[in-house]
Amino acid sequence: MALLKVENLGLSFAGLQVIKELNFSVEKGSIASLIGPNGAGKTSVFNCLTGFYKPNSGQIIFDGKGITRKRPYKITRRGMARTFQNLRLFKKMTVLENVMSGMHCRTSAGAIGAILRTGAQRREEAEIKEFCESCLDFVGILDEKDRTASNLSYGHQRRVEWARALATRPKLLLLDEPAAGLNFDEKQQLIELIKRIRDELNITILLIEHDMGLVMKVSEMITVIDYGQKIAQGNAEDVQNDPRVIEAYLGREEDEVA
Amino acid sequence: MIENHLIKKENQMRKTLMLSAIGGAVAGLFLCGQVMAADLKIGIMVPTTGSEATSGKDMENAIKLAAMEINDGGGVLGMQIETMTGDDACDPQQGTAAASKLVSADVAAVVGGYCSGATLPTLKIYGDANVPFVIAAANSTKLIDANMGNAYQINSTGFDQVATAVELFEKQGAQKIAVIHQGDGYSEDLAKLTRDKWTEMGKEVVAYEVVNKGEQDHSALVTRIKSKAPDAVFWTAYYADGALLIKQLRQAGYRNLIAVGDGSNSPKLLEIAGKAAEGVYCFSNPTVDYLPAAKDFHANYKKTFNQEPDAYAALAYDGMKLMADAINRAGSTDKDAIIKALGETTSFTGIAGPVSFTDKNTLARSNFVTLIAKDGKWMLNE
Amino acid sequence: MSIQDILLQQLANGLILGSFYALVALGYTMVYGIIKLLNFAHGDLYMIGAFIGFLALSVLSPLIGDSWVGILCSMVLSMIAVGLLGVLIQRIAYQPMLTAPRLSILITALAVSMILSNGVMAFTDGEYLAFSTDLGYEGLELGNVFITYTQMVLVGAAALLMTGLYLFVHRTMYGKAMRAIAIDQDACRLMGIHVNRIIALTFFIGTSLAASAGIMAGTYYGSIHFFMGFVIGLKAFTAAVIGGIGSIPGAMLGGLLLGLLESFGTQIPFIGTEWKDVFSFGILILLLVFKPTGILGRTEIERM
Amino acid sequence: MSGAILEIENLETHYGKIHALRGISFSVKAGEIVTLLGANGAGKSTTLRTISGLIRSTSGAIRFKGEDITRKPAHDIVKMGLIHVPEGRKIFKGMTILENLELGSFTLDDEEERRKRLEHVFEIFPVLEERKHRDSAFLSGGEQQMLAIGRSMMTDPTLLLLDEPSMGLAPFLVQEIMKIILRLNKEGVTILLVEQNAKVALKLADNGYVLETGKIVIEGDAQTLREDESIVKAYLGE
Amino acid sequence: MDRIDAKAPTSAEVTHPGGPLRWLESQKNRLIVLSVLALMAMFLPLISNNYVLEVMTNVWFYVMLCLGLNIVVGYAGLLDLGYAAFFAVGAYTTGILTSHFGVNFWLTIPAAVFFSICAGVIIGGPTLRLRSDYLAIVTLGFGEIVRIIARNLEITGGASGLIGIEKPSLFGFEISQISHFYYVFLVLACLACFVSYRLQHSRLGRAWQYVREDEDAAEAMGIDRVAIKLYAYVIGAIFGGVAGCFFAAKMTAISPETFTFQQSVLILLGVVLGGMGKIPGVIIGAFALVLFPEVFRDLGSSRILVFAIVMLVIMLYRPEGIWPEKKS
Repeated sequence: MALLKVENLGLSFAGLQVIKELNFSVEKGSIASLIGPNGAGKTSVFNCLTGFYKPNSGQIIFDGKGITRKRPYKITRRGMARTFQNLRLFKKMTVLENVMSGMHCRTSAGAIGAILRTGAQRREEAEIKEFCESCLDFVGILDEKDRTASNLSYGHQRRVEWARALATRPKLLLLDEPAAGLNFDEKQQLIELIKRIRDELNITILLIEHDMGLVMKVSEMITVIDYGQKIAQGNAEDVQNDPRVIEAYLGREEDEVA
Repeated sequence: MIENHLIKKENQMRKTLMLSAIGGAVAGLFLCGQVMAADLKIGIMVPTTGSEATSGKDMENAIKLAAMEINDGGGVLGMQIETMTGDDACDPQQGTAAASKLVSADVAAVVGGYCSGATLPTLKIYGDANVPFVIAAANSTKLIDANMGNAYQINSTGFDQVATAVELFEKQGAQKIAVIHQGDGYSEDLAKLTRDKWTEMGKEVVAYEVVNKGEQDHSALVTRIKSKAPDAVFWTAYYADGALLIKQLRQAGYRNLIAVGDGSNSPKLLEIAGKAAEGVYCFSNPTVDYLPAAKDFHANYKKTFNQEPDAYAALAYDGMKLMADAINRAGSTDKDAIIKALGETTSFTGIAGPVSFTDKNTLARSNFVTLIAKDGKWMLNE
Repeated sequence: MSIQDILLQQLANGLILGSFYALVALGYTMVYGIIKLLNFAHGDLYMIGAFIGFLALSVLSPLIGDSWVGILCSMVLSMIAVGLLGVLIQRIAYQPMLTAPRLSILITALAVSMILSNGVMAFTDGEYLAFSTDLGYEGLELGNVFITYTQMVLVGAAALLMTGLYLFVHRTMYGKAMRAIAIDQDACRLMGIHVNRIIALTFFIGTSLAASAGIMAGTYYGSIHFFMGFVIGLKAFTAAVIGGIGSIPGAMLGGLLLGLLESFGTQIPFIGTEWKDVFSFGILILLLVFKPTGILGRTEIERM
Repeated sequence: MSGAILEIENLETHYGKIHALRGISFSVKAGEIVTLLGANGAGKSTTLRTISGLIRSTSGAIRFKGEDITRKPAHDIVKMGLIHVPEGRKIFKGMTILENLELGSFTLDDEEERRKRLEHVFEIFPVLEERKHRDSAFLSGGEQQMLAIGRSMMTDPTLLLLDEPSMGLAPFLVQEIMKIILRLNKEGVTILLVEQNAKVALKLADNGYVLETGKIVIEGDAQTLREDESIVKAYLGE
Repeated sequence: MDRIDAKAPTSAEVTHPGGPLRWLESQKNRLIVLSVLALMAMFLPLISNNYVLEVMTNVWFYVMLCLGLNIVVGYAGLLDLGYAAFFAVGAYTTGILTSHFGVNFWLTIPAAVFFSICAGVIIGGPTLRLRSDYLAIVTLGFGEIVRIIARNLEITGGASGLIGIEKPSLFGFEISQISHFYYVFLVLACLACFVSYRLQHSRLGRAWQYVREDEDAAEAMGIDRVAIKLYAYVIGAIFGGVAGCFFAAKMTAISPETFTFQQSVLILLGVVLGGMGKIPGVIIGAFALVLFPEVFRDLGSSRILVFAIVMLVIMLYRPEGIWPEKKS
């Protein structure tokens, strides 16, 4: 069953067509990837999915319901969480507070509860804390929970973003270039983590990546786009041998530069 | 870790320093409130800062001059007067602070009151403390209702001014008039009273307008007024904006009567408006320029402060003199006695004329006069 | 006066008032466009311009008289002096704040505004000063619409200055660099543009335009005061936002529009002088709600 | 290192808390095309931005034409003939094409010279001349790239730093751009090219360096790199 | 965010001995200092004259206003240049209801809260999507609109405003002396601190901070930024409204002149000077706001000038405000 279905998606900015008639779907419980060279429109696709851009045409169906052009927070509440390509942490806040932001949409205490510090409110706070700590534990940085986010290493900051996304209790997790800026060891850990999220937490994953090696290792279904259009789809092997993909990544072999 | 620790300690120190600074400031306040004991302390409440500072300082000078003269003449009941100024900045909040400051300093009486808005909330404070208060300039009719019995207004009230104004308009044969105020308590009060009185007389107020303080361009308003063709235009607010309005009215070709209220009684109006001001009428409380009795005061003031006295100098001066007179008559600095003596005033004649009070503690006889601008000077309109 | 005449006269009034607003709004918009700062002190620089013009005129008038020549000379002097003051303020107060939180720099601008107005207040004892010039009331009567020669000269001067600015910004290298900095500072550095120098130039021009408006207002209305910059600063700010802050033609348009709104607002039944400010602020708010970038403002595409 | 027009020694740069460059050394000889390769976030753009003075390095030295420019402000470096065409083109959208090009010659006072250079740019990019009075925002990606390169040529560069000129361009346009780069090189401009499109870049270049997390991991002449299996692997996986 | 709140020192600080201020670092000793300060505040009316009380009452009043604006500016990061409008709404609600309709003072408070919420929603609803600079002008315009409405309407007493507002009484005891009001405003200020503190350290408080730091990331985490901003606006409005009620009762006379743009700026200064978002900082800001001009009254008309220069210097050297940042 497809958890996410994108049909005929189109997006243009100031006359520039960024995404053209894009179709793809993500099966429930799978790890899927969206790849393509720089500037191919991958992040724009993510921004359409999560509501930050309003697509000009097409439909996005998530968990059986249309979410096209819905506000981002509503989409998150429906169960789609994302990370950002350039880290978007709340830099001056602690790691735990960062992760707690994810729980916001799953909790309800308001101003009155906060002022009176009612029993329900205190219980909820405790629950939030406990769950967020478990998220931090899951990504392996529980020890850092009281540090200010901006003081963490780059790799750990990425993990905070992950934990934060997990705290929204998503059905589908969108990862925007999770391997960017990571070294070899960190990439290996990343692959592991992605698999654990799917296997242990039952969360479907769609990632955008540049690093083909990583993508090939984790994904079950790969969609390749270039110039906002789908150019190939399939498993790692299919995609790797697709001449159009090779061309997009390495440049055309046969062309001679004068 | 050590670095963190040091930073924290530094923070700690800063915070402690800051707390001490606040403590110091509060302590400073205490010192401010305590003033050295004097023989007879009289409070002056006027705006010495803010937009009305010029007039306020002028009044302060006049009161101080009166006090100096009294002291030179042997003082009051053998005591020397020491003045203490509370700045109301023409702002209600600052006014209450100023009044509390004076009351806390245990003044025997207060003279002053320029802006009606700022004076209004202080009446309660002086009333609670039972401090005799001679209001020299502020004259909004609202002051009458808020008066707790201890305050006396020696400036004629809005009612008196309106009577003077209406009399002039009638005499000049006006049927349709335009009234313009500036959106503050004083000028709106005057404008409303004029409007009500004029319509009561069965005549027409064709325009009742407001000018926002600080705006310079009144051309739109001028066009509107001109289109209503009034026989007279009455500006009830202050001179600075009034001058601009007069200039622009004349520039746009309005040729009928223009009159301004006592807030506009200033040579500055003539200076700014230039020849446009020729023939403009002004209703005025007594000012030194044409008061025969004020000659000495005028000379003294100029000598002492090296400047010309402004519109309210004479009344402020009278206010101080009246207060001294009342204390002399009361024979003591007992507040009730002074208040009683003030109320019984009949024989006091200041440079602005004789003073006695109605049962509402306002001046019994209007001292409003009509001035006219001639050759760049205010003259008595005969 | 017939309704038609009244409306025509109000149109003229609105355009005259609007050209003052536009002149001051230009400085707001230029500074905002280039460093994204709402320079609250701009209205006060208008006021300082009037005061320096006053000083210059009182010094110059014995030499060259206080008619048009004298006014023109003191206007130029005042524009240069205030322009330099603007650059000084930018260097001392704004330059170090460019990396600070946005709110802090706004507060800094408020502080500068208070320093300027209260400084002049302390200096002049809060007095209104009267310009000695009297430019007369002669004018042209076009039907029932009356416009004085002075008004015509002032509007002409404002138009001239605005045209000059437009040509400067579009025809000279420095003007082009100014616009380019507003778009992308890094790219400008890579073109060999000394960004800080151009920013200083922008401040110079923006504030000297305000100063020119200040001295024109001083001679036209006849009096100056330490507080005179507040209301016009507020209005010019509004005008700049209506036109689309950051856009130079927008500021001109916004200024004229606000002038017209106010003068017609005065005339419209149930609005009148009492409600005209509510009317223009109300329109401002509505405009922003439905077109948040102002009339000529550009929408920016944000990148994730 | 005689003949080197640009020398980088042990360059380290921090981007906030991120240690973006961890000691990079390389050099570019006059007349060469040198390419920097690497994945996203490897530090290629940071290297260029540090060289052109947009960001300050933490340590290390940059020498251009033998002069130390490590602490020189960007606008002074431009005057020496070192021009950086940034990633994403950074053309001045909202201004016309002509204005964009004119700004490229901001440092020039000579009107005559400016006209000559303009003619030269229009000769290489006729498409720009056709539309010179149009708003540059409405150009297509390829045309924007041409404008960016054209703008840099208005400065009469000795050394051109090009950051991903092929990004987001259709293949035929990539070829077009590469031809232009070669042509500039033949006209005597030394080129330091950052590319993601490794094949294309290595075809053009004389020498190449591969960056990974702020360090140079592979270096060599383009021929060798082209045949290096590990490069292909790095880009396409196993 | 500042955890080192005067009210609740965290345990983190307790563990660092040494230094000349060593004893201040223990929670117990800091509590002692605080208690002494609290006692001083409580017994001030017994040892001081009316002037000091008047000024200190004003301090507590501004503490409440500044804390209210701090929720909007400091917590949610929205620039509001028309905060005096909310303060006006409260003051006029009390003024009109007590003087025209004879409503008991205490009953006007819920009414004021209601109208403040309405005002907050009316202005915040459509405008909170705007960029922050535009929000500044919109709030400024709103502030002016409220002032002009108050000036023009008959029911608000026009330009002269309302006089003779009834003094409140509590269980038959009339609150009329300045010392009474001192305690009323002290309690209000403490309440404002308490509510601010509780809000700051709650789910809502965190949400404000998320939105302030990065709107997009917050939205991606499922936070409805418009609703969250509106929440801040409305709560800030309630603070202002309630402060306005008591202001009206204390002054017994209110007029539009109190609710000008300058008043809004003054309150904003209090928030920023001390350090926005930090409760102790805001309190210090309010102190500075009221005490500085009083203490330097002798400077006469140039004291505002000096105040402004001090403000500029503080901004240049400590753009985050006087109160130190938390370091971690």
